[in-house]
Amino acid sequence: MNLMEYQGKELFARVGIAVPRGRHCATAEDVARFIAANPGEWVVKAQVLVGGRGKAGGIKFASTPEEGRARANEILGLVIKNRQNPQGETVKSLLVEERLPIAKEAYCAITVDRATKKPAVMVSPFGGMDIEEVAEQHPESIAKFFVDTAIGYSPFIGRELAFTSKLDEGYRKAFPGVVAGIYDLFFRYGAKLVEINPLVLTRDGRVFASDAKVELDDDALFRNPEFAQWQKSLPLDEDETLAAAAGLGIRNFRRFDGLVGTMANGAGLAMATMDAVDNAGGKIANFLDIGGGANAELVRNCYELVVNHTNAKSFFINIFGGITRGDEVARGIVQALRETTSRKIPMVIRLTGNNEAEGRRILAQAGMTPVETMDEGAAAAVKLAGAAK
Amino acid sequence: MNLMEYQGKELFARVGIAVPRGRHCATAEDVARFIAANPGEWVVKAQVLVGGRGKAGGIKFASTPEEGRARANEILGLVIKNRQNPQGETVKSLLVEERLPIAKEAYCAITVDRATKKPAVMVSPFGGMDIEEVAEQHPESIAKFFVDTAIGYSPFIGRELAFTSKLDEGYRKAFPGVVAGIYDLFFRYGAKLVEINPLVLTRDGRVFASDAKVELDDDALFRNPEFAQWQKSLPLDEDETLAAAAGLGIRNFRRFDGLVGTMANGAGLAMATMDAVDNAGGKIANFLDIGGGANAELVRNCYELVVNHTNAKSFFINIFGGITRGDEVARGIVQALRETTSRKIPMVIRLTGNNEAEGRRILAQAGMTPVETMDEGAAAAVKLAGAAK
Amino acid sequence: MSIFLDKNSKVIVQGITGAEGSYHTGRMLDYGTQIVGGVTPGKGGQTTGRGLPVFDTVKQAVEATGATHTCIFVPPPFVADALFEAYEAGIGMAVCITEGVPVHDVLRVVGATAGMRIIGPNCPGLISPGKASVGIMPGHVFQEGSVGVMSRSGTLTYEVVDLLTRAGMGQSTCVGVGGDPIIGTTFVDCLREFANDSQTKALVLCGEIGGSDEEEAAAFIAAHLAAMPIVAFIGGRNAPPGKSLGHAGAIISGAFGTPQSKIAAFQEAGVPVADRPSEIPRLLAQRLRETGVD
Amino acid sequence: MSIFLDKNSKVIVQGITGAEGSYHTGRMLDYGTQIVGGVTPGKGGQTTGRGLPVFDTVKQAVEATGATHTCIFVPPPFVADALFEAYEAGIGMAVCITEGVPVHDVLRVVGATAGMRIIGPNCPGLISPGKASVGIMPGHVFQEGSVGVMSRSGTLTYEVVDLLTRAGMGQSTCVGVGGDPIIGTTFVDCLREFANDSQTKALVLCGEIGGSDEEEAAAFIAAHLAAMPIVAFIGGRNAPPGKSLGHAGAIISGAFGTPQSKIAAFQEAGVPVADRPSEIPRLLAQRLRETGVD
Repeated sequence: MNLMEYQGKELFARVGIAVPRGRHCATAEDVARFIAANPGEWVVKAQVLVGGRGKAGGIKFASTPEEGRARANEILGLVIKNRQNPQGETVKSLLVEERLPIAKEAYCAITVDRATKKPAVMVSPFGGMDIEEVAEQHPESIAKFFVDTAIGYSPFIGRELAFTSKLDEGYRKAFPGVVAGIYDLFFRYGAKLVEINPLVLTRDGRVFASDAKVELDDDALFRNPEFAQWQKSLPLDEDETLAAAAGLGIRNFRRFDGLVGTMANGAGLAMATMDAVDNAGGKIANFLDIGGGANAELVRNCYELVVNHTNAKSFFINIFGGITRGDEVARGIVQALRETTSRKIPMVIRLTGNNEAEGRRILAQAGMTPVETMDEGAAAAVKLAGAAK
Repeated sequence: MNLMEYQGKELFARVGIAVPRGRHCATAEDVARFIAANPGEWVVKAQVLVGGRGKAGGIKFASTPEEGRARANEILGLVIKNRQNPQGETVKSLLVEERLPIAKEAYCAITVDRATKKPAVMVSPFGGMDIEEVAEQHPESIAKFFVDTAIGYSPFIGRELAFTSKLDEGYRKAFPGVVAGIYDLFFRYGAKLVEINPLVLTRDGRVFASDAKVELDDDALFRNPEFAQWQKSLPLDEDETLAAAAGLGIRNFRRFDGLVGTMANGAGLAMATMDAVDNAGGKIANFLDIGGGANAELVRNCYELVVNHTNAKSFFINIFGGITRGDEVARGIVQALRETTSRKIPMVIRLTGNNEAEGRRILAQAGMTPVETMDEGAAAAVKLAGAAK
Repeated sequence: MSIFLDKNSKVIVQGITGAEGSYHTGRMLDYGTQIVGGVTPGKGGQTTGRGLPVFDTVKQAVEATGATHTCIFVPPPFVADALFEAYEAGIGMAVCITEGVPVHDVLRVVGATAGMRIIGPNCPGLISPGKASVGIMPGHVFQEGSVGVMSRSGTLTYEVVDLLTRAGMGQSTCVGVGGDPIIGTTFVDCLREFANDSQTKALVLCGEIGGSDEEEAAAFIAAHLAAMPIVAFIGGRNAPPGKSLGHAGAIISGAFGTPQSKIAAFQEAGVPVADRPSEIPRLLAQRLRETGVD
Repeated sequence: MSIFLDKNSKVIVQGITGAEGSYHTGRMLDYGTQIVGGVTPGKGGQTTGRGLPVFDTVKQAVEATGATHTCIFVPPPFVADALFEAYEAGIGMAVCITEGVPVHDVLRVVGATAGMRIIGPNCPGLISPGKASVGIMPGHVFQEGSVGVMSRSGTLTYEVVDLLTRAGMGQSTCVGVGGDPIIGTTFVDCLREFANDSQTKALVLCGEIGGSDEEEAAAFIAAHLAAMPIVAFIGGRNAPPGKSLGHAGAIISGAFGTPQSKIAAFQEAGVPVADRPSEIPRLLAQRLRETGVD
């Protein structure tokens, strides 16, 4: 789960990372009222998950309640898009925040590193810009530390990162506390990424997290029931909403513009199934990973999801039983076809692995014959969709 | 720092260990008022650090405000003694606590184990009695687990201890949480010992810490400034009070009934110095470890402490310079003799090790000649005290 | 031989009385695996439907059975505890099937259990065909032989193995390393073991987009396994790009993770990359002929 | 040889610019120790009065000097951090002089720094006479020779060594293990090293009341060092009993800790126990004659 800036900053405050004074506002009136009560220089920031809001006009300054109202009205309702999210995201709320007298901007983040199997902390004195650009242009400026979890965070880590990355001296006193904070947040709230970009050093020597990017581990949300409320308030795109409604993980379903519907168990097999349709000269209508241990009801939901919400003209179901049992899937398919009131499209079923025999018996009883291989199934589905490239 | 039961239980509550409902009361009137407002069956318990209060009449039952007042008046002002504290401790406050319907009593503790260099958790189904007796009579009943601090507490530890010690099944659900709590307390507040004896299982299946023994690490108190207040409220015996006033650790000074005053740097040397006086046929007036890195002012305070507050007729000062520099000690001795208005007693000084030459020069200038060896010094001091056995 | 698992491995199942645990215990037994018991706290002393003893703690199970391996089916919140318990009881190999384990739990466990090998979590397990299976792999598609297989995906592994078996290429050991961000045993860890295994003459590696495991495996192969016939496959070349807020992950791993980067790394290491699973047997046969192993 | 420390040991000082650190660095240099630099964060690039380079981090110090040992003089709240930093920088031996370190910090450090030897905390350090000294021991009382010395007390060590030196019995290495409840290196850890040291022909062990280090050392000697001439001393036989609330400590260590228990354990292991420090040289000479080492 990705958090909005204002949510990330709430967590920052809890772990002792200084954030600018501010208020989360849902309306332009809230913004005006807040500025009226707190005279000063303010920044009005669009609260969206999509990146690049600054260039898209989602960040503006205001010194008076009137300016605040005007800027808020300009930003609220904006649709902010980027390459990763071409549909875009509508701005529904704002963060009004103290405008900082910036002296320096740095970068600081923690994430997981698969290779070392450790949390990795990264620091660069080049903040306020895209870290991928920094990595290209100033690779030597990025200091990394892979934390031994048996030790945990210890202040020398912050010192070493500050010295190695040649962070401005003004940061040095506060910096170990900032790294302590993101490490604490990372474990306490189960984050997969915590990124502060920029970490601002003000002209009067204070250090603030001026932005907050936090990705929480969905698998760890059960430990913090308070996040359920946040989760509900976060924008899901259409595919994610459909996936959730069907009982799938929000990343288990995505639509494309082809005509061959697909469903497989396991992300690897689902991706290979897409590749197989592509290899057979077809175009997929969707990616759908039904996951492990799927039961008949979920299979039926997935059938309806593909049939009712994609352009699919044929449906290739590719199941290799492991923890997902072949008989359960077969039962789900038969039940789906029997119970559904949705349109019916031609199906190609490939079913093998654990409980394959029982699964095939159930399909045979219902008058369906599965194919033998994935390539064969993909070719048949492409043909049935009448959708050769 | 040893905590009173009510203080230990406050920490228990913070780490999620269930404790009986209750109130800490300073007067019999408080007790009566509390019981009047909370009708029921209550236990009135003396709050002292010394063990064995039950046998000494420090724990009584009360069902009415009048009984509460009467029992409180009986207990307040009692002097409770044991072998370790023959002076005894006067009861100054009480804990009034819900009387539990006890089904079973168990024992549970955590401490540090020098041999494995790990925290050690101990559990026995024999609770409410002296654990040393249990160790003698039912050694097989005591289960121990040495915790890998790189892992920390994990619930299997509680399960394993419960199964190994054959704890009553009624404890099993709550027990891993109790061990989690004492482990958390141990690290969070820097305890050297946390002991729950008894851990009560009530007839209706609840589990409570019915007593609390907590020893905090004095070296870790700086991390929890709130404890400074508690520390002030704890009873110090006379020796501890004198030591603290002189600027020594409260365990660095203790009086005995002999006539040879002693002072040395380092606990090991101070103990060896006592042994040397004993070997020379004398009896020591005190134990005094001046610690490492002692400065001239502390030396003077220690001189006055021994001269004014013990029966010493001679004074053996035994310094082997390491982190304590010989010249500093010599300066302190000379200054003490010059400035003090206290009585003067014959001194034997042994000064060697780091900065020995400079130290001897300072003593020589002041007309003092140090002895060469510890045995020699002890013999001279015993002779000067005129106190051969 | 085979790696990680053989006929002599004594296996316990943590969570043996749960639905998944009990079902797959039966399948493992059917495959011939030496399952010696299971653990479910509070059910110690019971016997499973298949006649296996149930213990309250892993320690008791190890003391009673001499277990060397554990297979973990407990729900996600209890996985870290189960792994720590196995570690403290002296288990040498833990296969963790459970999906949905918090990544921080895995970080903590991996960082504090040096000496115990962990496969997974979120993996199908481990099989040394003809000897033993620990996990949930469908045994009947496997056949004993000399090809080592490692894969990040469960079902894709079965797909690939099925093709190998149909092509007459049996397997020494197949390892499903797992799909989570942090796993106990990576491709490189597997390669180190396969390199020293006398039974393994060739390797198939099924990677995926994302992360840098494949690039690191390619570098290891170039340095230490240049003579071994190896074929790779990269799943997800048509997968949608993930939505992510920050880019720290890509920077940490040196901007790896694209299919292009992975394919290039393998080709540089002399490892042919199959376009689709069904090409793997043919490419491997070709490499075996080229290197004279076959 | 000698144990833990010799002429080739390259030593840095953490906290080198503090009062204690700078004073004792001078004394260590005077003794001939190869001090190669020091660490004080924020003072990197400076040079000490004795011409040593100061670094901001231990990592920089190790990279620049090849340091193998560190001597820690930082104040108690910063000791755990200093030890972790030394460990991560690849230091193999850390001598921690600081007194008053929270026992939990030591537990955490010892539990997570396998492979780095820690002496102390709250110890006088380590000296291999004629070669090098790390810590605060008064060098002039030591003399090179073949007696290994280990002690829980600082000043008592000097006392005992002074007596040995006066009796013509030089020392191979003297280790002040430290007086805290948890220490990095116990008597048994020292005995393991002394057992394999060619220079060490005899041992003196200065124990104290409390804990069970002496009992464990006696058991180790009985099992592995029966042929070595060894003399023990137990300090504090006339010490007052400690006030303690609970008794868990005594139970954990099996109710050890009394002087009687320690003396009995040594006598059972064939180790004579001196009544007073001044007896040690005579008893050791006797054991050397008896065992034919001398």
